[in-house]
Amino acid sequence: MKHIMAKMKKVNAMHFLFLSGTTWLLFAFLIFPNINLIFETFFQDGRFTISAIERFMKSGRAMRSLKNSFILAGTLAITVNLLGTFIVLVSDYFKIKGSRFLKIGYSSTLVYGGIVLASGYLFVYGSSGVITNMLMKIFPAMNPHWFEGYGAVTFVMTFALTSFHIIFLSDALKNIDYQTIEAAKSMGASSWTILTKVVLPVLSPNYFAITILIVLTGLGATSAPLMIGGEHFQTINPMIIRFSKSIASRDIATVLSLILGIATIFTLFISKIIESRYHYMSVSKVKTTLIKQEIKNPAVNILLHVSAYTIFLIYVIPILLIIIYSFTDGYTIATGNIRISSFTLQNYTSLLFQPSSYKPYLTSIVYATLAAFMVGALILTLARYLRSGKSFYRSVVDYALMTPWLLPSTLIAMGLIVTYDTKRMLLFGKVLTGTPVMLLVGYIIIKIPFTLRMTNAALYNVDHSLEEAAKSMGARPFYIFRKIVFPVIRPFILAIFVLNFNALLADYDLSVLLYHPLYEPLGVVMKNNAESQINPNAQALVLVYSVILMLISTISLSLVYGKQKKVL
Amino acid sequence: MITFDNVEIRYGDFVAIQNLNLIINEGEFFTLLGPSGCGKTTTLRSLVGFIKPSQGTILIEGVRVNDKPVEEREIGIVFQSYALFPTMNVFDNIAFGLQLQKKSKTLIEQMVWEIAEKVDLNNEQLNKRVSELSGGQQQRVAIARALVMKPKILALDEPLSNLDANLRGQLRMELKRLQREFGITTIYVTHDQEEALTISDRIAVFNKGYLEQVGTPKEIYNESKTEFVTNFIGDINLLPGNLKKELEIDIKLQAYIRLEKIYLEPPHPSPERYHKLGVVLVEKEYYGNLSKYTYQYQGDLMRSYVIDNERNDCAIGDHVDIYIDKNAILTF
Amino acid sequence: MITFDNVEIRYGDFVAIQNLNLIINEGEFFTLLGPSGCGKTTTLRSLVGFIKPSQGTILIEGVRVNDKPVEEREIGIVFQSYALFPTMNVFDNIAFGLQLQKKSKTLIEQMVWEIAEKVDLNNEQLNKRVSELSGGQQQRVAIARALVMKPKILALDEPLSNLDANLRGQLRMELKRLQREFGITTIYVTHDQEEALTISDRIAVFNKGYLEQVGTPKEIYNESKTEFVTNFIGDINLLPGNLKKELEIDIKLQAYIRLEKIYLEPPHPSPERYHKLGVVLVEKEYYGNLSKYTYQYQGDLMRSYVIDNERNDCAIGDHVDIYIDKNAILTF
Amino acid sequence: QKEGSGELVIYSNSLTDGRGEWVEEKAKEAGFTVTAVQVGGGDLANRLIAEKNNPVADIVFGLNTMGFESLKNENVLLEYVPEWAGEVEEGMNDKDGYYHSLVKQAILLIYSQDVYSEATGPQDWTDLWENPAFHGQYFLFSSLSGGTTRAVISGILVRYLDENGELGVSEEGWEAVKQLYDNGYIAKEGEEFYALLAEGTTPMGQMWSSGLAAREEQYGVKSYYAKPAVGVPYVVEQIGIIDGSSNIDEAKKFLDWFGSAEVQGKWAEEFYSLPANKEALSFAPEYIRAIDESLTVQDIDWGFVGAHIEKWAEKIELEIMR
Ligand SMILES: Nc1ncnc2c1ncn2[C@@H]1O[C@H](COP(=O)(O)OP(=O)(O)OP(=O)(O)O)[C@@H](O)[C@H]1O
Ligand SMILES: Nc1ncnc2c1ncn2[C@@H]1O[C@H](COP(=O)(O)OP(=O)(O)OP(=O)(O)O)[C@@H](O)[C@H]1O
Ligand SMILES: [Fe+3]
Ligand SMILES: [Mg+2]
Ligand SMILES: [Mg+2]
Repeated sequence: MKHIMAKMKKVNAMHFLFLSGTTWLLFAFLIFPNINLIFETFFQDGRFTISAIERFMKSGRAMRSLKNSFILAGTLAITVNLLGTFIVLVSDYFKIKGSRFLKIGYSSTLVYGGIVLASGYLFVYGSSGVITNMLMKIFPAMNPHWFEGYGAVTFVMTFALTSFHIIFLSDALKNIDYQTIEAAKSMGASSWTILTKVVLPVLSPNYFAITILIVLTGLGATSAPLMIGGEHFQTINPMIIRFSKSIASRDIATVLSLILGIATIFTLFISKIIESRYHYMSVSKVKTTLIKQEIKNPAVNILLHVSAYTIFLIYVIPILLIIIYSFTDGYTIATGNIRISSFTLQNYTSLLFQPSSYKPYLTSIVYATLAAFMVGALILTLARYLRSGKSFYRSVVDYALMTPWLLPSTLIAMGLIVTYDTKRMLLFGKVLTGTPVMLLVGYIIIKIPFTLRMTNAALYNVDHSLEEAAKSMGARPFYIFRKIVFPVIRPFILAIFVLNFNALLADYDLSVLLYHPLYEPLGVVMKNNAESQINPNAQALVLVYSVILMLISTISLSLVYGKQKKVL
Repeated sequence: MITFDNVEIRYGDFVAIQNLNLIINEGEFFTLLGPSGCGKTTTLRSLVGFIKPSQGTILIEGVRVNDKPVEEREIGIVFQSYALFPTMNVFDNIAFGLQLQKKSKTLIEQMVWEIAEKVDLNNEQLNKRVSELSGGQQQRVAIARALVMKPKILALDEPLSNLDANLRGQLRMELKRLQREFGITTIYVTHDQEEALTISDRIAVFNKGYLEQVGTPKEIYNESKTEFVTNFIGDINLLPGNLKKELEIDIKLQAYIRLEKIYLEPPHPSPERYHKLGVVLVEKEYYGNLSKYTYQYQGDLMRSYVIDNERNDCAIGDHVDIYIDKNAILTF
Repeated sequence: MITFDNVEIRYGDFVAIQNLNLIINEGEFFTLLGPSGCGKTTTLRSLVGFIKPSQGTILIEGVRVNDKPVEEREIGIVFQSYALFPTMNVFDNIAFGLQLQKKSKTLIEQMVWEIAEKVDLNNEQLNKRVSELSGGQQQRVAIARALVMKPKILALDEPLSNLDANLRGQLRMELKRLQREFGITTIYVTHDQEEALTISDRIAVFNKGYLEQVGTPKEIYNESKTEFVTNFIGDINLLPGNLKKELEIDIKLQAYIRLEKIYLEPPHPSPERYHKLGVVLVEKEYYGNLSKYTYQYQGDLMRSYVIDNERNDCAIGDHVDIYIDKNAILTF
Repeated sequence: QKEGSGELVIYSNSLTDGRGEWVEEKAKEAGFTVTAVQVGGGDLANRLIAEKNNPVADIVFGLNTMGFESLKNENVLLEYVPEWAGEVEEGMNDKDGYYHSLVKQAILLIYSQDVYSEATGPQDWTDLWENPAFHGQYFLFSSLSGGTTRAVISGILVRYLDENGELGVSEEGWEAVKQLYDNGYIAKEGEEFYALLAEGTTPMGQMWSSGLAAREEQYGVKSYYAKPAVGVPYVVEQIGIIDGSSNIDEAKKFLDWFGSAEVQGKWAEEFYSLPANKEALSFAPEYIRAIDESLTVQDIDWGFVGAHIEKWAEKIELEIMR
């Protein structure tokens, strides 16, 4: 009897330790540093002020940009889901010739994004882009700046954001009980009915998670509107980033950022309500694996093939052009006139054969790997805890984990520096500012909300009864996790890891404030090179860096997914 | 009419069904019977169109259907693992096929209620999610979902395995009624020999991918063609060597007798047909309506069925006489 | 010893189990029986710890376990829906629990092979993925996975529902052997009355969330305490009004007699106990080892079991005499 | 970690293109141990301010006067007048001795020789909006985060200082800036001014003096620059010591060495810059000196500008730009 009591005590102690550990982590790294900053916004010189709100309300430009951000987010929630669903169905659900090849093209957005992606599309559709030049030959009266504004931004971002679908839906599809499809078929259901009534509803939790991420990314759109939006379609995030770097205007950045953050959390809240209504539990005994569906109607089949390959081209041409242009000089890149003489290896040689050039790569790879791994592990633990039941504390934790979405990364970095530049009890008297750990902490923090949402989506795919079975055999939570849960969610978790890794690899905004002088990360080096005052080939260097980053990302992806294939 | 002509079915390298030749008549209640893993489900799935035979032809009403898509075969199916739609409630699961046929809403409701009543699901349960049902309730939803469509051919894969005897009896009657009333050809998979014998017009017994015997229940039971079938259908005694000698049966043959062909009470009509044997009662197994008695005969065990035991007032350890029906001995 | 003390279990507003008081003794083979949806699985799951009772206490060996985590209860369980691990092959599924106990690799292999043989899974099947098994094979994996652990308490939820009679018999014996050899307390859920009667030390019959009766198989069968139990266990005749008058039974009572308590052959020991009735044979239902005869008596139907029918050479339409055991009439 | 170690950490936004390595190497030769850390313009000040309670850096250089003004206001800097302070041109060093000048840069309004002659091109920034022919023809950045842009704006706004005006600028001044933005071509991110200049899309725009030559060569285009009567704004890159440095003595020695005419001369020679140290001026490349000599310095109170530029930028970005 005694040892049972002891065991109980141990369990309780562990539980207590876990809870207090979580509370401490949340408070020390998410709430305390950030709340300070938010307070400062509204309490200047000890007095409550809404000057920031007034200043921003007065600005037509800011209001318009804010509105555009919401419009964009709303539009993308629809368009990205449509396109994303299409490419996933083409590559993993329907029998399409060459679907594996197509999928590689569709997955290209996993390895590049942001400015580079937008430039890629401009190489195709911009005023001196390939397509534009072709069209101009046919319609000389055409406006070369036709690819601009709301439509263009939506187009580019729609293609850019489908990576969520590639990651989540493809693997979630594999978790469908194939016999339900067979059942529907035997009742005479058409492919379309099966898709809409049987398959997609099962994926609804995944759709909710993806949609939140789309809305969030749409609200936070930066590069595409800046480069393609033109005068009439600017969004709010560039302004936030810009103002967060200015001492005098930081309060406005905070306010704007809070608006976006609250909108995001509101979306989350709404979707949680809807989600709970659509919540379902698997009832299949042992799932049988999905078999690719043939399309019976030849016309539809041809149409599907044609659109699949057209979309494939839209995906890959920008990336090809980026690779091509990375071998040309800055003049060619800026003007789009490729001549034989444009080509040069100098961009690569100057970057790759610099004596110290490998160190930033190493630094960033180490930081990104560590951070992606740690945030993944931390969030997995927390996400499992959050899903293990319902309680007030859990909701608090859930929403507290969202705080990094409330502030731009510059301000998060500032909050961290200011908080941990003195010895604080909260950190057991350690000073973080100026240490190499600081950047790691920062990386982990900014990746928390994203990782949590993605991980939650992944956990939907685990059948609860399997955990019960393992428990009944005496398996401890961690063992269950390792042996039962993780194998099911592994593809998702690895994908999240890679996405985080890739994003952190080239991070600039946070890195520049937090990095240790001796360990300069890649993003900072890239930006420095790109902002060279005297080297007019700086533009080319950006492309070269991007190509190298794509290469690293591709390698990390294929490492991760290559292993994957053998397991499943 | 359904014809399997020289059909072979494979999962990768594994041959699940070999050289299957089988004809199922229109309107027949046809049962596939066999031990677990023998290929019953596989046969059913090939008929419905979920797996393609690697060899041979499947014909429905004389038309080759090997390449005919599932949705055009119009076969209702109850899956062994139910395959219910997890995102729909019970009502919608059952109504799914009807909605596909664009039936009116009121008609659908009426049809669903009707069938739900037949499978003993009430209104409250119709509104639950399928994950909120008990195992047997889920199975009944699967049955209802297939029956409500009144298909020409009905394929049922162990549809009653999770239901109690009363409900099973009730649903068996319902299945028979449907089959008779609408001339539905029913292909029924079951692991339950008794059920197969009661309900079927004809039975096909499978073993390890091979078809062992096809026939009416009585043929299968009383005229088992192979040793496997003999053993598989109902309980049976393997005659011990001594007894074989006594009965002048070739010692090299395997000789069997069914439990119910051994009698405790002396037979009246034709005593010469019965062989009397002095044995010791060693065990009584209780089955409710009947008991299984085990006797010892010169070191070997023999068993028989006895209906209720109050009238047979012998106790364990008693020396009793049993009577073996010589005509009922099967040899292989 | 397992005690349910005034237990109530709810799913949201729905009360699945009401006011359950039940004691299961150590080493007992205890069966939960009842119609589909009556709460058998729910009771089992509350014992294992997957659901918490909304009221009352569950005790294992005198210790309240309501809040004890599942993994510490050391109860082996076979799920009605198997809950096999899809990412592992069959071997790993079975070995899962052993690996948890950090047994040596060779020992694990040996134990898995041993149990696999018992449930009739061969080496090839051990290396398959669970989705590549037939329904019955999957069920056997689920059984093997629980048995291999030799837990103190074993909870089995319709573990044999997809298996054929021979295999079922074989596994029942194995379960009994384990229970006896290791004193495993076995809680067994089944929908199969016959199985329950054969295998159990005691049976609890549930109906709509209520416990109707607990007792040994014989008590349950022969001394059914409620009308529900009477009807649920085995087939039964409701005595028609005319016959009740004839037998001088209060006409307001419901009177039942089991099918096997009606005899076709005249009884010898105590004739005064039997009531002779002239009836017409109207139907013979074939069950293999026995048949069910239906007779007409003054417009009402009565049924009885007859072992094998060659000796009872009456045909449908014949007038026959049947003998009713008056001592076996149950009234409510 | 470097408590009195003698190792210096230098933050600068001006260490690209080999400058960082150059500084480290030359300093080593002179007996210093130096880590040079490049941090982009806007972020450098932020980082320093954030770190001020526990500074990592000992020395900062490269930010212009506006930047150093805000560092000074945030109490980041330590007062120290280096030996060479007197050799710097009048009015560039901090009057209070917190920072001192290294390199100066003229901020030019340039226009393409393909489109304009010196006579037809703009003579001053004001021409851009006052002459309708120039409307839509000049290149502007969409953000006011860059030092060059800020210098241009300051150069315009200081002509309209008014104590009673909003943020110290008269109504008229704000109107002028509004005119500037209303009639210019506001660039999208990623657009290269020189590419547009070469194409003729926007043949006018801002440029800093030492960047001119390389770009003209790269894009094969020649341009003139305007020589306004009021002069052109000069941005001056400064140097200072961080308050709280644990190597103050070493830092002071470094400052004396780095700003000296000899080192600044070599720097100018190597990196085509215009030294603020008059005695080093002769080392600067010929063409830059020629530009410098042809221009007058616009009289700007950088202390005042430094105190207001953030607010000005905010107002322009929020209210004036469309
Ligand atoms: N998750 C749930 N939510 C709501 N009701 C439920 C849930 N699970 C079961 N029920 C209901 O509780 C009752 C008892 O269910 P339980 O699974 O215990 O039945 P059972 O006796 O095991 O039946 P079966 O023999 O069909 O498996 C059923 O009426 C069922 O509909
Ligand atoms: N997807 C598969 N891949 C490989 N082998 C399979 C697959 N499905 C079934 N099998 C094998 O084929 C054989 C026949 O399977 P089938 O499902 O037809 O059996 P069954 O007669 O329905 O058995 P049960 O009564 O247990 O359901 C089994 O040995 C099984 O292991
Ligand atoms: Fe103990
Ligand atoms: Mg099967
Ligand atoms: Mg159940």
